Amino acid sequence: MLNVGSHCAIGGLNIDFLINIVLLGFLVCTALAIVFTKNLLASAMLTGIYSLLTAGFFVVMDAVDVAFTEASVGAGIATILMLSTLKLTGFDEDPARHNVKAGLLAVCGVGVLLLYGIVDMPVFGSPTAPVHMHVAPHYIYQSMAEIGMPNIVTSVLASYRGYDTFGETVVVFTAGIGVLALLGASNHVPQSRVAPMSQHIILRVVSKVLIPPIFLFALYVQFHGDYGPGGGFQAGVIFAAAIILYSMIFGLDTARSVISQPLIRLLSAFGVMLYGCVGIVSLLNGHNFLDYSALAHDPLHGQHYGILLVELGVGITVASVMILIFFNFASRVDMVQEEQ
Amino acid sequence: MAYLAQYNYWVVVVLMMIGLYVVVSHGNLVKKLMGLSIFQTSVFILYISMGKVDGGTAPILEEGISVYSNPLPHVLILTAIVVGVATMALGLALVVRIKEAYGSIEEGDIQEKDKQSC
Amino acid sequence: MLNHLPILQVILPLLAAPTCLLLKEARLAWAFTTACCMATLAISVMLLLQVIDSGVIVYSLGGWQAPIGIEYRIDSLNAFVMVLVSGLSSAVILAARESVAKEVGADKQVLFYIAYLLCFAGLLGICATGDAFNVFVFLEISSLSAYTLIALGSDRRALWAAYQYLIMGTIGATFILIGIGMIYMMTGTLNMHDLAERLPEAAHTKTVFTAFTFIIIGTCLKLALFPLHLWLPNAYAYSPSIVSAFMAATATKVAVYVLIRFVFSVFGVDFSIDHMPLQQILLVLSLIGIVWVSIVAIYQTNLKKLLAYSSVAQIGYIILGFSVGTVLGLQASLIHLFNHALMKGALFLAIAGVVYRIGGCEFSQLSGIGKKMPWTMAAVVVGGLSLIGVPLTTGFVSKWYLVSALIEAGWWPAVAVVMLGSLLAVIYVWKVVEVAYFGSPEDGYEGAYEVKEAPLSILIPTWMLAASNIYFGIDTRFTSTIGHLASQTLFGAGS
Amino acid sequence: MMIVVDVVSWVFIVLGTFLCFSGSVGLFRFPDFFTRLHAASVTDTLGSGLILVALVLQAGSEWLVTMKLLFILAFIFLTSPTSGHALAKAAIHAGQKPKTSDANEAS
Repeated sequence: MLNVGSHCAIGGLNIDFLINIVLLGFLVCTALAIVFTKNLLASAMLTGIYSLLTAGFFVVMDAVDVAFTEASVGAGIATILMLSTLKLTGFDEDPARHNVKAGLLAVCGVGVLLLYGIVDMPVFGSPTAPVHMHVAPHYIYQSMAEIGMPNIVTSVLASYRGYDTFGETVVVFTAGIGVLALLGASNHVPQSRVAPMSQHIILRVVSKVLIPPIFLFALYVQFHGDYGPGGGFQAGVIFAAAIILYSMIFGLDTARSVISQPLIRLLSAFGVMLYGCVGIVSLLNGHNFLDYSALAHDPLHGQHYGILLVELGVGITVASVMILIFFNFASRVDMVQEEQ
Repeated sequence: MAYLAQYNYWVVVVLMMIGLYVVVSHGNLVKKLMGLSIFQTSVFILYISMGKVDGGTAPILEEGISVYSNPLPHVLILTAIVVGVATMALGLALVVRIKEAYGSIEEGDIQEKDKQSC
Repeated sequence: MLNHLPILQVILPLLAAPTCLLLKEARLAWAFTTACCMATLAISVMLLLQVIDSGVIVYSLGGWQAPIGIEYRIDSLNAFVMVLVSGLSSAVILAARESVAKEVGADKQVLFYIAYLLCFAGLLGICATGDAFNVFVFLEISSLSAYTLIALGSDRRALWAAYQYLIMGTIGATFILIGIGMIYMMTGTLNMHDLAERLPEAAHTKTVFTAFTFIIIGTCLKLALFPLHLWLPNAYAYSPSIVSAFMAATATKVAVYVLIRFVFSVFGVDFSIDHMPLQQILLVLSLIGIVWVSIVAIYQTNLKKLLAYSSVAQIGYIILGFSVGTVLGLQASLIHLFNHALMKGALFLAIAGVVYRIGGCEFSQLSGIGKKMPWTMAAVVVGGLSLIGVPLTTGFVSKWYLVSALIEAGWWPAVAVVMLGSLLAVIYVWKVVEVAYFGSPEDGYEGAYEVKEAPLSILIPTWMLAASNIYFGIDTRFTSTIGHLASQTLFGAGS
Repeated sequence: MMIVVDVVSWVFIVLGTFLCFSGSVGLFRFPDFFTRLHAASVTDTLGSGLILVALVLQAGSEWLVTMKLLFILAFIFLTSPTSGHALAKAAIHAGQKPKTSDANEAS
């Protein structure tokens, strides 16, 4: 085995910490580059890189689930949305600046305040920090007995703090409603046009090869979230990514003929309902809302069923809302192009 | 060394200031949203950093491992990331509509047009 | 089912929203939303009665006990705020059908009601929860749907207002998130009750100080305290009228609730009031806010914008009572919280009627409107009198309690400023009255001759609120008892 | 046996890192879009590929890890050249012309 691991220490710093320093350094550089780049297309790509670096940093910090989410959501969906917006609004930024003095003042105020707060923070990585002493040990040492899943993050996410996750699913749904209200429902009849990438044979072939494995991977992430990093959010986003890829290569109309707007609206509502109904079922069984023990005779089995269903609900809502949002942005782009 | 130990938090401060500065002083609406996302990401880094335990591993239970990083901040930030992208999507949709309505996505232009129409 | 009331309260509208997406017709969606709001109102009233009867209700979500899981903790304060929110939301949604049909595009109306339900559920969720992070999640639900609702306004400036609100609101929410992160860092828990027990150990640290500051700034952004109010006037002025009424009556009130909750229940009276200069800062800001924003309001030429500025000034009164830091002061705050929701609800609903008939509410269009729409404008007058604080209206009750709290604390200059604020309110309300009753229809809007009274579906809810302005101005038992109970509990919990 | 595997993986890693590094240097130093693209995509594909091969060698008996790494390798070999191709094509459509020596003289 190579002698490069977390055990290796260079001058009192272990290698994880060195990687941490380098990654965060990169992050600052990228952030500065975003600030000073005048071309918005370049800034958008830099935000993608920024998200990917953040994801890398999260892996170093042991937050694999978060890293997964950040990579798929931040570097994937957010960047695509930004690019489609820029396509509609133009790539150049006006160099004029507003409220520079007030801005600097506010920014410095916040900075000083934070620096002040850092002074008394527990030392980074210290295992005796209050954060690790109170509630966390319960999750780490009891979750196997109470919920029976190796991935503690999934246990906390879907069961201990399942209500937060419900709220989060609703947030995603709300964003879908918002985008639909702002961009959607225009009576835009797509004209039969050639697909945008019809002449890109290589892209078409490669994406045809890639899309089935992406779907497969999404399903794996969805149902393997109990044992490894992953879960409904990541799976939903990956699933959506496959469809977004398909519609970018083969045209929005083709994708829409497979997944129509009414269907996708229905699904986005269905996911939230599924999550809520799991909670209602536990209510009707005489337990508290979202108490999965009520779902089966054996509480552990109940937890398993509950988490499976709930993650499925999350996955469906996230996937359909992401597709919905992308479709609405993309059809705007098509509309503007037709007008030209 | 004592200062270096809090390195992550220093970076949080720097990123937060950069993000906030972009939001306040840049006039381009898409750029503002990018700044907002940098700003939010800095908070994610704050949370995730506080969950790290020296020598710990990812909080996925396995035989033979006894030290895990704190899973709770991970859960919270998972939520916050999704909230962040939801906000971003809504903001971008607004920007698209503003472009259609005003013909510009620069703060200065928009304010000027509002003044004229008054 | 009775012991599940705390959660039913929130998930009823929360699950109604996706169900609403299945409805095709706006009328159906409206009927469904209204039924849902009414049911929620019934639940919240039952909950309030339960709380008065038996004290704090704790509900563990997912069956996990508090610091491990999330809990709902209902005491007299949030039961009161929830009754306020669901009551006002129900009244506003009753009036919504025709107004929304006129102001929002036909294909967007169902989405409007969904966003309304989501916003409503988000606000209730913020109130009910006993978990600090859960506050953030529900805050975002209500904020995202609020941005959507505002952006549905027909004027293009609605989009710009929604964007500004989105930026400011997200900064506010992120500040709250930072603050929560820091207190979590120092205590290891997110449960408010648990935090209150564990924070005193860390109270001397700079981190907790920073966390406190961030949470205060974040909530003040959300509740639009002067000088962080810049997003509010445009957001209220250009959103659909129903949304203005809804937001003015509920959203800022819930933000005030969050502030009170964090200051009193989480950080505790000892820490917030004795160790922090919070009192002085909020006092100064609210006083400047009352005077300055009232003056700005006088110069407005759009009725909605005038009322939006007046809202900011009224928030100043609420914060003023709060900053006195006594039981009486907090009671005054809570009473004004309730009363202001009634006033602004009535006023903005009346305006919804005006906009329904005229299509706008610039003063130039309103000339002589008092003769054409007597009932609607009478409601505006009642609301205006209440804003000023004329006896027999709710405004008087609020000011009475506020002034007595200030006198009790010996803050005479503040009393003078409150009086000055009322004087300024007289001026801007008079401006409206002058235009509406003493202007002649001929100077105004061309179609003014054909203008009729607002439709009954808007007029009835408006007058329900206007009448309650008078009712609660005469019979103050409800507000003062609950306000007293809640503020005593908060101070009792801290000491 | 162990030492042979280690040495081979070291060689791959160093080679891979070198290629990644030279690719990024090329990205900055080359004169026009297409040569830069060449530097970035060609060396990157091989660079990350070599590093992955080294990691596969190191995975040893853990077949699951080996398989995952091989999958990643396969995807990188598919996507990286494709994106390079798409970029080049987009550049041509946008009117980017390769910088030739004639153009150099003309300018």
